[in-house]
Amino acid sequence: MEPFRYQAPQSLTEAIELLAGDGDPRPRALAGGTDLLVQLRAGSVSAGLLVDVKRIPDLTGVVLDGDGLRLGAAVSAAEIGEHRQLADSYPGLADAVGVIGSAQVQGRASVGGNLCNASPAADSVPALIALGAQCLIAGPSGSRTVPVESFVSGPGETALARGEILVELRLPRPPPRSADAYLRFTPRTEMDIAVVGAAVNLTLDSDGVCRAARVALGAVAPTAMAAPAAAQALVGTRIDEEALARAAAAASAACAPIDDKRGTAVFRRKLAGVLIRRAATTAAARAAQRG
Amino acid sequence: MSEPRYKWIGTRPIRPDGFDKVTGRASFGADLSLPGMLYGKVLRSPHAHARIRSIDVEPALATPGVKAVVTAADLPDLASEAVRGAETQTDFQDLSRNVLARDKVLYHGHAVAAVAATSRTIAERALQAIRVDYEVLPAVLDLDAALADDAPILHEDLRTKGVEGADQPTNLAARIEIGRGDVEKGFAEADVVVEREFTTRMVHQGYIEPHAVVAQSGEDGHSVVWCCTQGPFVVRAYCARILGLDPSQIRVIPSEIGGGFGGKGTIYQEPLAILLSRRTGRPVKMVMTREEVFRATGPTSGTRIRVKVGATAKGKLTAAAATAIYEAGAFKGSPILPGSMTMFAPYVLEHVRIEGFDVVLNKPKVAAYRAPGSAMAAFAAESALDELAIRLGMDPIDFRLANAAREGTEAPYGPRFGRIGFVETLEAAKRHPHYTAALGPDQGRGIACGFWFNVGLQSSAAVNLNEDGTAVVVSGCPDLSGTRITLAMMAAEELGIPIERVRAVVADTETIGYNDLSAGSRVTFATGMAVVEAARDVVRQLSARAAAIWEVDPQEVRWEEGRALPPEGAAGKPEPLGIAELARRAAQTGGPIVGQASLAARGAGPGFATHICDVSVDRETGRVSIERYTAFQDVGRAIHPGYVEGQIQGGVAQGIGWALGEEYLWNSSGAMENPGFLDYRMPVASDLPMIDAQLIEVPNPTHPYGVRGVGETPNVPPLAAVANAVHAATGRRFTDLPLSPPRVLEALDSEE
Amino acid sequence: MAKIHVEASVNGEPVEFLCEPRASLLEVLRDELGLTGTKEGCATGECGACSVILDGRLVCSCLVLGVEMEGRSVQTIEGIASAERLHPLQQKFLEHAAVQCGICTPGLIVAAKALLDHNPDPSEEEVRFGLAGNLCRCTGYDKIVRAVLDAAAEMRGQT
Amino acid sequence: MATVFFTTGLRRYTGGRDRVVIEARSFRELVTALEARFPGLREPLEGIAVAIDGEIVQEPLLEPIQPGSEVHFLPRISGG
Repeated sequence: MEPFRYQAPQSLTEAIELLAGDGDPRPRALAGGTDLLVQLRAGSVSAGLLVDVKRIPDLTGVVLDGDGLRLGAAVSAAEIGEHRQLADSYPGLADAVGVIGSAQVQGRASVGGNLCNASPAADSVPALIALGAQCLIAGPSGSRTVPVESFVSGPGETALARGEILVELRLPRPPPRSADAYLRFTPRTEMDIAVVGAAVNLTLDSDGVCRAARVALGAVAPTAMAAPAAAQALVGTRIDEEALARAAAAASAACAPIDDKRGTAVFRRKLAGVLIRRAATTAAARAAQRG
Repeated sequence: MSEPRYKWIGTRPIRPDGFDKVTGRASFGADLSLPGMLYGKVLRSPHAHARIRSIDVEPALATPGVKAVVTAADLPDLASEAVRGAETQTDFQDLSRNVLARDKVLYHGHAVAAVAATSRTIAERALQAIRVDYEVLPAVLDLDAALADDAPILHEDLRTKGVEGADQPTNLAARIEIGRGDVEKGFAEADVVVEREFTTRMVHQGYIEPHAVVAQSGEDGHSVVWCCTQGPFVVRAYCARILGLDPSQIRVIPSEIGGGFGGKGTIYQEPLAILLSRRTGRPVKMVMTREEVFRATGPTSGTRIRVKVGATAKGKLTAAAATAIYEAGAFKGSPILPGSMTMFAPYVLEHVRIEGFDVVLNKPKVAAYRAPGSAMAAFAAESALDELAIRLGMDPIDFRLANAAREGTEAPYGPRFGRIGFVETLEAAKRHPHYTAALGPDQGRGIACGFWFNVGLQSSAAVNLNEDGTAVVVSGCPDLSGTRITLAMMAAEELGIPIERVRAVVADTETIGYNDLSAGSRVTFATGMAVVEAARDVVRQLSARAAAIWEVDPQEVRWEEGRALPPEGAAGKPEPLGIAELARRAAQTGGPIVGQASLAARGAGPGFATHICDVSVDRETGRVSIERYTAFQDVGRAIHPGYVEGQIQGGVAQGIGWALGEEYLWNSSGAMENPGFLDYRMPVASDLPMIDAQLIEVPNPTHPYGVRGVGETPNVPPLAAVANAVHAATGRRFTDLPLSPPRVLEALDSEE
Repeated sequence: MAKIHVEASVNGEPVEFLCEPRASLLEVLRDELGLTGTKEGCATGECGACSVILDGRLVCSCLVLGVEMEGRSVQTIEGIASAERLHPLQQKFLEHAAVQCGICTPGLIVAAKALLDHNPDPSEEEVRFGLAGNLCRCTGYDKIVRAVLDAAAEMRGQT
Repeated sequence: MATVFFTTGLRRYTGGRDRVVIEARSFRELVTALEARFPGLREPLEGIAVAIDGEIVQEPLLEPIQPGSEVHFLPRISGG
């Protein structure tokens, strides 16, 4: 691993200065580091300066209130997993964050890091898309928010400009009788990178008919992707067998999977349908309990 | 026979050496640091097959902090010479060229040069400064490519051994054939014949500790090596040959070893550390990265095995034949021979013929993995026998019982079996509740059997009596799995003293007589024999000391419960003399009491096993989950049942990983794509149920406590047990491992 | 590359060390502080042999930088036993023969301690998922899971 | 007189015979006797292991052979 300098700013402005600083080669933000340090050691990524963001209050808070959830970008998956209220309101997000790596990885990995690493197979991104999350970005020219589906622009690429930093994720308050779910497929029961990821977020009316739905898929395209056709297949139905079959077919059709060391394209396309069906069933069951 | 009553044998005492392991004090290969120590790193080939035109090390030597750089030019150019008794057929010339490539690099990751520098980072930077001029050659990456007529040749001087008049350059290193009778005649007598082809992929032993060594050399030309190894005497002998030294110039002190399973029974960077330390006059430490362990240390062969088995309608096997092709990797020497010998060994066969091929290709040289070559052979044989039993309409255990090898049965490789317990494992499996337990939807049960010879080889041991009557057992076999406490228990039983008063230590190559490596499931068997003999030597000396005190004939003194008992009528009716008192008075009666024994152990009793595996298959995703696993193994007599069960549970877990998810994945240029624990998928704790190890004890008559080797048989049956269970759950016969979800789903989908 | 001075707490005792920013906490523990009980199996956070408890959180020390330790505290295997007695987990690992080669044992005991700190009464499945980040190649996990369940019962006062 | 069995590979040297009864009191004597009977057989027997009445001996040089013993040749196996 080639050498780099390290700074641990206490404030957002200090961090932005460091990241935007001219003349300093290739600054990178360090949150949990469970992806970044592995890539630096393997030489697949390079950095001249690591800016540790874990001591900046703006990135390490978890606020759950009437307006929804404000989740600091550097909050660890373990901390999220222990937040009872968050898991009740956003069970799908808790599912997704909870399967990122082992207990050891959970102790460090953050949702912000998962997003900024921008792996097509990232677990938290489909869940965030399904929940309609917004990303709060701060930079030299002030702050802005972007919807999460446009935060990741390609494998390893994000919408962050030089000097910008992902501060927090903002999730709307889930309307009554709505719930989300996230499922992924991995050959082993733990530790693997998702071969396919599927998130469903839906709202039922008092009669149990689905009034709104958002569906997202992971590891089946260069970035996690929304699957509106699959969502449409659920709206207006009682999430019955027929609706689930249509949603599954739409999800499979929406994929653009590849063959790689974790799975074949054919396998991924089929699994996308299977997982959407299962995630939708779980989301519907959870939403019904919220009646 | 009535079960002899033992005081310690069969109990589960805590191993005293365990305290250091649970507190982090135990010192493994990478834990040693010495003052003034340099760090060594190896430059590895980026090509799977290339000629080395030149290596320019000057730029590396010029790097500040670099103290030495070595290449094959710094090693003697050895002639070809077979290594006697190596774990898989090995040749010193090949061994040397695997330590450092000479003329050609033969796999991606092949060592080309080594540097020693004042820090790891300087050593790594120095590697990039070395200029190697490669002439890249086409890579040979599978068996078909290796055996094609126009195949690129790895070794111009290689000729096929075992083929009449073979005089052309080839990648076929050897052809072997074992068996007897006339298989065609046997198949003619069969009512049902099953013939199928099976393939398995290259897999790794997967020990969690990467190879590590520290070497220090003196002005007297003597080097001391600390390293994690299964065979300190092997490291000494191989390094001496590779470096052109006498074994006496090298002392090897084994550290704790973090797993080996046969993969740490040879050498890789140990000679380089010695050479670099001799060149610099300073200690040199070399620790492999996980990636290096995968790319450049012994996996076991990928295989293609065509099996044909026939039986009468009444379920009598009439013939068995197989053609087995094993990958040897970059240098000749796959475990095709032990694989072929064990394939049908559990069964009575008048007509059996196995033709085996050892094939070199541009992959790392294979090494032993538990029972070398046997798990793949059993996958093919036991799957075919499972299908045969089904087509005969017979219960798979009954079918095996009808053909099971017993005492006197001729093994396919020739000799008759002595007292063996295969039938007992089959009967125990049949009686066990697991065999008849209810199964849920999409679940299936499979059984498979397995065998390993177990070996004796050479061991030396000593039992030193301390002045307080406690004892120290000194042996020369690194403790992979609890063998120190096991040896101490046998010594305590012989001496008749509590286990707490016996400690066992592992010595090094200058503090104990010669010992072969810890492999072949031999430590408790062969070193155990030497320890028992050494303990009896102590008892003889103690009895003689008591006789001298009582002035009686030593023959008349009996030894029981740690005390010398005087003969009736001894003058003065003396009281028995306890070991503590005799030890205290040793100075007066002749001096320190040391028992010693060394032997070439014979009569290693083979270990047979029958495994039952339940799986569930998710038909929508192709995932196979292990629901229940029970393993029945003839262990002769379990000295410490806890560690015997541990060998079985560990071997089963490795077999399950091999069956379901582990495989070397290669890119088109011959580089491994998954050299890490993320995508080389070994089972994690949440992938497995409890593994029920049933110890079947059919004592081995040639060992004082009936011991049979137990460490290697456990990974032989699981591949077939899992595959047969998946067949039972899905109705599909899977002949290619691993049974990864994409592969299973594709098969299930093609069915509808 | 200039080294940075770091003040931290290891096993309850203050320590100081110098390290380059790129040095991992694992390298600092083993090479600077001589605590070689924490082991390296992969250096990529996939085997768990380097597990430590960082400010109450179970982490892989190979994926933490030494310089991140300023003002923080870490517990390693060397800090699990008290001066004269083994921790119940260490004792049960021995009693259940849950240790074979022992390279994974330090990481597993630290991970099990972190698990029981958060969940004193885990089911077998919770133990297995809690320890899924610690690879063991010798034991097949059976006796390790039994040892952790047994230690948990003893620590809850129900033996 | 001991009965000696030949593996498929060794039958090239024995004119296809798979066994022979021969007089020998030790393995060393046996090899000498076999070389006399089947010239050229000594070379492939170099470094070979043997099973005498089922008991495998890795380095048999001085190994005694009882009358009526069964002798099989097999490769030296160590293990992993």
